[in-house]
Amino acid sequence: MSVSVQQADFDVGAEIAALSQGRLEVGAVASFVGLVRDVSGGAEVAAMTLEHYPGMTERSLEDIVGEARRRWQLDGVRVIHRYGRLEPGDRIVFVGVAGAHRGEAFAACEFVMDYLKTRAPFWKLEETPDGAHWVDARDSDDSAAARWGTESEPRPGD
Amino acid sequence: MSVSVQQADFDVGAEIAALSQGRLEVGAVASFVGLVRDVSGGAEVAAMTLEHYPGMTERSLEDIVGEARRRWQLDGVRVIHRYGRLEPGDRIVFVGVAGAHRGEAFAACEFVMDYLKTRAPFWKLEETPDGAHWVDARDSDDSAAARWGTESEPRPGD
Amino acid sequence: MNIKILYFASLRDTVGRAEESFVLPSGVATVGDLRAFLADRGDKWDALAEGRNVRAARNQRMANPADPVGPGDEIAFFPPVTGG
Amino acid sequence: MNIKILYFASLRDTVGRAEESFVLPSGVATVGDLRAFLADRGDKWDALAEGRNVRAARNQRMANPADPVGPGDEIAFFPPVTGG
Repeated sequence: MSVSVQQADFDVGAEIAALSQGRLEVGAVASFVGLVRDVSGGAEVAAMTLEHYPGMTERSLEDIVGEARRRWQLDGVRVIHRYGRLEPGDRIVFVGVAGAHRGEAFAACEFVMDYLKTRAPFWKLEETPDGAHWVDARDSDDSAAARWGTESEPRPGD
Repeated sequence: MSVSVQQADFDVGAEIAALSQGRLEVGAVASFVGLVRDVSGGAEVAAMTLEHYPGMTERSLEDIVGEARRRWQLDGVRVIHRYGRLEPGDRIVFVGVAGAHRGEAFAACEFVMDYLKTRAPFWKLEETPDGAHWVDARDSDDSAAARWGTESEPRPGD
Repeated sequence: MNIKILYFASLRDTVGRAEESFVLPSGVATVGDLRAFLADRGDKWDALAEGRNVRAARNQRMANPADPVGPGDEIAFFPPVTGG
Repeated sequence: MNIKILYFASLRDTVGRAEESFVLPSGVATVGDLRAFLADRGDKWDALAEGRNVRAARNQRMANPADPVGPGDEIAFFPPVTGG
């Protein structure tokens, strides 16, 4: 199973090891861990709640992984995204990519993260000293995804 | 200590966790694990021995890390490179980079790997069914390092 | 001609509901039509008006305004995503 | 005017030694001079001849042919690196 959407934390070392376990053709595993920061847009963050769209989340992550596997020759891809209440320092997301060579593994890992940021239906509600508020999408995420040269997320009515 | 050159294996999960431990400003950890493959240039590999230049190895890895920290705003960098006899599936190298945002972490992690491949004094002796032979440097590694826009490794007499 | 409509995150908070069962009126043939129809409810539903930064999905895939809406569909509206 | 010279990997195997203590002859002022002097030993030392793919380090940093060599230096010759 290459995609998991879950409340529970995950074991980064075990996930990275699993990507090459018993696959002696793998020479490179690139990975990424995203964490809750204690600041966001200058404000102090006490905690956040990640909401998602069950069903669509899994589907969109699987689409992203499928697109990466079409673009690069890969031996394995693993995506884990948490939802629910998380505190600063908590892990949010893991993306790991295994391949023969490092160039493909790095490119595919960054590609999956850029797309996940713009296409996977997650929303962050941050708790700050001023109260809880929904995080606005960052333009830099759209432009990071756009540099991969496919259409950006469609916007009805825009 | 950000650089280790050692015979012993390492704990990838612990190294990645250490990069953000107690640092709530870290939002992104990009990492890379390089492994011994069972094929190299079409030939089957039973094992390899990594030779290095003690003293210069540590110094060159520290130079690479220092250069990455000058180029990007990073919260932590960790490099571990093994030497000695290794078999297919064994880990060779780990590079982990922590930062506030993923773009910097990915770029710095790939930068360190590209430079390590062309500037750190390691040499691979592969054992194949035809006997042991030293691995030739790959041109693609030089070009991967060159795209970062600094001089390539100097070549006396070339 | 029943469909299910879902709302997420800040948009759900604004319109005050997470989902509704909806009978497609005649003249509502696309995702864009549906969005305009809902915005016409007025008041808090103005959050769906043209120009507001709202995304849509049809049957759990990102949708364009021109995408058709048919019986049994699950249509979702939400703000731009902020995962990872 | 003693220096230490180190050889690594395939180059060490070819020249048959890992290191040597070396008294700098007059006229050998740079890394390039030293390499040419060693290549002139002939036979297996041809592995250091101009045109061969050999890298050098002076005091544990990558060196260019024009870099000076002085007393107490540690000079290393080796093939292109293949780590990672």
